[in-house]
Amino acid sequence: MTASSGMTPMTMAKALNEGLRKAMEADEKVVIMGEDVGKLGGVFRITDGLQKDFGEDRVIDTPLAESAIIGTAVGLAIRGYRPVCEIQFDGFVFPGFDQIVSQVAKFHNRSAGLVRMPITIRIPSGGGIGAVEHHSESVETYFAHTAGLKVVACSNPSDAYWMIQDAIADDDPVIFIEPKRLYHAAKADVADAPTPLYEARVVRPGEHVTVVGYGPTVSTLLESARTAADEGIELEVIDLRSVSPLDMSVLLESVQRTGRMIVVHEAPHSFGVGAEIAARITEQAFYSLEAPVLRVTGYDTPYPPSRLEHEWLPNLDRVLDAVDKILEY
Amino acid sequence: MTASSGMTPMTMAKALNEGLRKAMEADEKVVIMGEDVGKLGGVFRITDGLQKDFGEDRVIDTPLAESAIIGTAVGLAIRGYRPVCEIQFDGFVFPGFDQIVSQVAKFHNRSAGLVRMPITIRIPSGGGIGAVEHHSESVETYFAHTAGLKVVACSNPSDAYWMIQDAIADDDPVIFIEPKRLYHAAKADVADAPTPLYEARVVRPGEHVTVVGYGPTVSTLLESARTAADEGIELEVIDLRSVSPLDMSVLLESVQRTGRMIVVHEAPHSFGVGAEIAARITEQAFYSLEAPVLRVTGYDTPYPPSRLEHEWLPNLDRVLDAVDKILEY
Amino acid sequence: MSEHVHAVHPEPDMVQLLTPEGQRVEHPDYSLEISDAEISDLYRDLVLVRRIDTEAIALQRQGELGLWASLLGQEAAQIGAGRALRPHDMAFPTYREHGVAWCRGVDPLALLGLFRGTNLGGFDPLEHNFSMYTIVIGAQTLHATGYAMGVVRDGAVGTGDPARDTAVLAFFGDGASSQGDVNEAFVWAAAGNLPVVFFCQNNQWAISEPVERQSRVPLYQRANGFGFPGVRVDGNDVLACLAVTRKALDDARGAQGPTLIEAFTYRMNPHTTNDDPRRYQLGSERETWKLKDPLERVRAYLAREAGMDADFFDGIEQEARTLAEHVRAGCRALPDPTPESVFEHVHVTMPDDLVAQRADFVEFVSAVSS
Amino acid sequence: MSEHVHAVHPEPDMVQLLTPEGQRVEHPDYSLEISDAEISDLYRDLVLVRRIDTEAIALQRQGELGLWASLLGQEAAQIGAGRALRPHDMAFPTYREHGVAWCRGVDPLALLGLFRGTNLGGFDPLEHNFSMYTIVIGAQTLHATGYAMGVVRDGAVGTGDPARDTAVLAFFGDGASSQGDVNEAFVWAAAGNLPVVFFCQNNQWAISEPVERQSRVPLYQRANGFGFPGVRVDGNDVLACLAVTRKALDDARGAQGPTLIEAFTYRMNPHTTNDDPRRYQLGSERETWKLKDPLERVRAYLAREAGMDADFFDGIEQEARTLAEHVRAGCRALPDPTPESVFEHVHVTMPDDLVAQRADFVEFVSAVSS
Ligand SMILES: Cc1ncc(C[n+]2csc(CCOP(=O)(O)OP(=O)(O)O)c2C)c(N)n1
Ligand SMILES: Cc1ncc(C[n+]2csc(CCOP(=O)(O)OP(=O)(O)O)c2C)c(N)n1
Ligand SMILES: [Mg+2]
Ligand SMILES: [Mg+2]
Repeated sequence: MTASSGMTPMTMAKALNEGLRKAMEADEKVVIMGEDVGKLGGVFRITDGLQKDFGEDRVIDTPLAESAIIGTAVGLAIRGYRPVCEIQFDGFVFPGFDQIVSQVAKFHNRSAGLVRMPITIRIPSGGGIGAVEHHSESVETYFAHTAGLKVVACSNPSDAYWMIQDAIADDDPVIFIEPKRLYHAAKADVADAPTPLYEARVVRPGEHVTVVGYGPTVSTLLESARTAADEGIELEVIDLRSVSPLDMSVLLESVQRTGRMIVVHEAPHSFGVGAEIAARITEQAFYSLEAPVLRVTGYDTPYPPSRLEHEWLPNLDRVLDAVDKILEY
Repeated sequence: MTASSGMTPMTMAKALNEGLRKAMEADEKVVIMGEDVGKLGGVFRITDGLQKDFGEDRVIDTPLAESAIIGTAVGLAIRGYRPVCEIQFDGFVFPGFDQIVSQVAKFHNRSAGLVRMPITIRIPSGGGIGAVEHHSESVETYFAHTAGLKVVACSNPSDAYWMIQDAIADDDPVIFIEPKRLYHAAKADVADAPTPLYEARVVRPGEHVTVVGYGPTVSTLLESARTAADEGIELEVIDLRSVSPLDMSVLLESVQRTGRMIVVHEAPHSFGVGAEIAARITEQAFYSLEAPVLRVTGYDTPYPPSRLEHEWLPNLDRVLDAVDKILEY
Repeated sequence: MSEHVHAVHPEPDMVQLLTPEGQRVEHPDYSLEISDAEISDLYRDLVLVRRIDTEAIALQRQGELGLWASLLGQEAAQIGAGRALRPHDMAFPTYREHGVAWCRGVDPLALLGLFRGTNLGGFDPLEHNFSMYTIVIGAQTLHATGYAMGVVRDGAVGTGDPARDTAVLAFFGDGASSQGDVNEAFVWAAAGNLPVVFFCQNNQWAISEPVERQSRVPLYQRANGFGFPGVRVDGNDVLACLAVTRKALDDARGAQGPTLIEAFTYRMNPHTTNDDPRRYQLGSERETWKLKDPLERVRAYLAREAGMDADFFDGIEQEARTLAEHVRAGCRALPDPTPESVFEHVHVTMPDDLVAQRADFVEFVSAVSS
Repeated sequence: MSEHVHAVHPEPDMVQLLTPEGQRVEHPDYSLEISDAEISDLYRDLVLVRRIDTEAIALQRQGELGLWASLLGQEAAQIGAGRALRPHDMAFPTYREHGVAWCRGVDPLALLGLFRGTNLGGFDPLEHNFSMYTIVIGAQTLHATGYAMGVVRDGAVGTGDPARDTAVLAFFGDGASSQGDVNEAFVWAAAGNLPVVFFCQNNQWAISEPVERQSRVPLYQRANGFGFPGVRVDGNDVLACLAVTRKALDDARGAQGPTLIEAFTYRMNPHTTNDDPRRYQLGSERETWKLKDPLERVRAYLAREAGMDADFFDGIEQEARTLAEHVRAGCRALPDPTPESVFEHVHVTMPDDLVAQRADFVEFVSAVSS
């Protein structure tokens, strides 16, 4: 991470809040809309204070209907606004799925480029918070498979601060994945300049195995890398940052050195993000691979009762198991 | 295909109609519901005559609301019924997506197995019929990535006849993909016994390259195989039949012989079914591969205006290009 | 079941200003100051949009279009509503609003690309203040509602300045009234008192399903449940549709909030050129509605009451022939899409992997086409 | 904005049979024949479900539950509705219907697993004719509607045989009234004249959003738009809730179609144990509603009018203590889920790759836990 921005270290929740504030100051067409984003500041307080400072016209407590949150955002975009929609929890994006997939993703194309959809859809995502059903889903794959959408995920406060501003400034629709269990985790510095929104980043160099994650799993990978280092195994940790489009250059450069790659995500295993990366890496670096790309992911089950979530989720032990396995090739 | 069932050769549309009739005769709890499935027999006539013969109580013209078609099917299932929902066109499944993903897929698991969801969701799918927007989508990947759902696709009249009956008889929810452009294509014999619903099938043996498809692309692959054979290249054509679960045994047995595999589907390229197959094959047959698994798919764009669909879709030329490419490794 | 017979009949309280016989009638709540010259213009609109429709159907039969959704029988509803709009108002159509498109100054040719398969749109929604044709049933009602939220935020309601105050008009069908999106739009429009008018063309059918499958009460009453006014208008009476929509749009512009208009009409053609109504419709029903033809009553009025002569009607006929020629020739001349175009507007800024895919595709198309 | 004040007040036409002061009052349309013994039983229900709620909140504070959605203030609505059900009727809850679960004979412990994270359900919906708790807002109203379609197909409405005729009761909240699913359920129930009663507990809030954000008219009026009756009942009056729900369920069983009931009540606790209402709620509002407490009025009636003595109330207190102990001890004893269980009921028949994943997972869990 580059030198500090001079801002005091902050949590991801605060960084997102500050980033949203900056975006609203930068462009008066930015409006925030969602359930409980006003006085409450959202159930995670990401929009805390914004309605007070920008007014009810720009921070909108909507009726309880996700399809309408997205569908009206489309209409606002047609009118020239730049809506930022908050979906309260990952599992509740599905009532809005049709408007996202058939309207947000396609409207610009349908209009031959005459109408833009600068809509950001923020989705607090992933598990590990001991929640009830539908509150710990990882839904990024559905959107990554949908042409016309971009999907990004932040993994630390500095990226959160910069990426949310860049996503809002992007004239294309962006699905913005926020790892909710990191919202109030350790504070960190905010870099004084952003990494471009759609670039992956090597967050820890290593020569033996490339491990790739995004959002909530990056911290797990760094932890794994520290542990592995004790046994002399150097993991190169890559934070994907953008799930779609994929920044293949960084992934290829790394795997050509290490010859081994493990992709890690919380979403179910099959037909997930790991599969696409494995397929592309095999296609584009076939002769560099010492072993098949392995995946450490959620299982092909509904998200489990929270008492088992920490075992079910990718974690240190499961990542290190995969590292041992990939080194046996 | 095994010996004829004694039934006269029929189109896929007729085979599905006959299969639905058999299923309704076999179990009085089977009800068909959807838009225009009654007097009209559906816009593709798949349910032609069924309301006349089984009555309005069992073949239900529903109000125009997909979420309700699926949501009420869930309620009917709780009451002990076995609903068969027709989605009029692939692109219109999305308003029902929430009920499919959060209820149909999860209810059995949520109830610890006490409640079953024997729901079949029929989706006329894919392109090539010169239709307007939303009428040519390939949506299988969204459901394959969703734990709790099974996804199958028929590619010929005989499978259509048997698979629809097996899907309805299955106590688990099944997404049933019907390649709409083949509905009224050539008639074919109906085998006298089904291939198990979740098994893949080698429909043409070959030694050089394994080509894998399902639903609409299988006929394209057979055509490609015939053409390639003229140049002495023998393609082994596999009809996946079940997209989820994947029948890996058949795929692995084949690729271990050929060392080369191409996966073909109409759905967008990235994060698609081809990616999962490529990832698994590389994982499970790493040392057998002479080349990376290649993919011939739809592009990462919205479905194009129909004047370009035949170029955009996987077709003979694009498959043969990939064959040449994979043989260069 | 016994052959289908409509339970819902025109209510006594259905607004009508011109009878099927061409007699002007008064309505207590909806008087309409309109000159015979203006009525002549409306008649011209009706004739011309019907002719566009006729030509499009012919083009589909000749294989020049893949599909067409005919507006036959609904001309009055669309022209009445379309002519009630001011230039800076915004309209959100389904796939059948060819008459409204006409009122918004959209060249009929610009509508054909979607049905011919040469593009997905064909005109600039922002130039015409007429959104894209929307095929997913009901989706556009939420777009209209969101647009109306923007109008309010722009301070473009209730100022009393006609050049500034803006209304939004959302079209949908009787079948669409069952979709969640449409009812969510009602919720939002009511709760936010938004300047949006919901214009439902109840043409009695959603493909093969009669309106009774969707509702057991007249659709205009749906609005009561959400706390805003609903009105049923004779959808085959262009004057009544004009008057009722004007009033509703005025209320919207004046910050009086939303209105639901149910234009009671009939789909005189199959749902689309793919449809076969003989499977579900009684021919007799169509015959009854033929007597309520939206053009005939205006023609009768103009001939009898306004004394328009043969020259007038011939003039319009002549215009229609010219327009028909424009449509026929123009359709065949519509350019095929370029391979590049499929990739160009997926995103505003094209990601690298899409650039690569475009190169593949362009190369492939030129290879096979050469 | 200015501090929030509720615009919606109890209507004169809100059904009430027992005043906050504990006076029985008559209502022309809803008379209730009920003995003091039966009222005593209802009081017992009210006290016991409130006690369950109190214990669950305490358990959450102690870290034994991850979350709890309190029903405080809504006991009367839930007991009144729950006791109106017959054993073979079916109910579809949200995540807050602990009182209804009680009426359906579900052991309170069976509700705790979901909030403790040891399971996703915990009881047999088919044994109790009480569906799974549903967290996705509104989804269950469509399940109820579909179940009612099945009831009709089973010929279990309008036969006049009380052992056969079956009604369905769907619970939802004021916020849920904005969801497409709920309105689609209204469309289907009306069009199909289905035996389903929609029971909306308007507790004035959807987390931080007051009901005015969802609707500008009283919610019971929503039904008018769909063509079926809607009624508002004092949701803190267990007798009124019982009478109104009974009538609606009888109509449903008698093939009279759906009813929407709006139980006008108040959420006396935070939305869930995670919520902080001080950010959006006026304390004064809560104070006003305290005076309408659903238990106090029944206690007052029983003490003053029915002459129940201290022994009676002590007896119930004793029962409540025993139940509380059952809940406290039982919660801590709830078994953790086995690793196998996560995979077992994903499908009825487990695919091979899931068998393999289960093996991995089971091995991994035993490895780390050993
Ligand atoms: C979400 C969705 N489901 C299904 C369809 C298929 N479909 C196209 S038109 C139509 C009927 C629409 O009826 P109505 O709303 O009355 O409009 P009309 O066609 O009569 O003008 C249907 C079911 C669709 N376009 N979108
Ligand atoms: C589809 C969906 N969106 C959002 C949520 C998050 N959420 C849980 S409860 C709630 C408010 C519900 O309010 P109401 O319907 O009035 O019921 P109450 O909680 O007041 O009983 C919200 C927004 C959800 N569970 N489901
Ligand atoms: Mg219609
Ligand atoms: Mg509430």
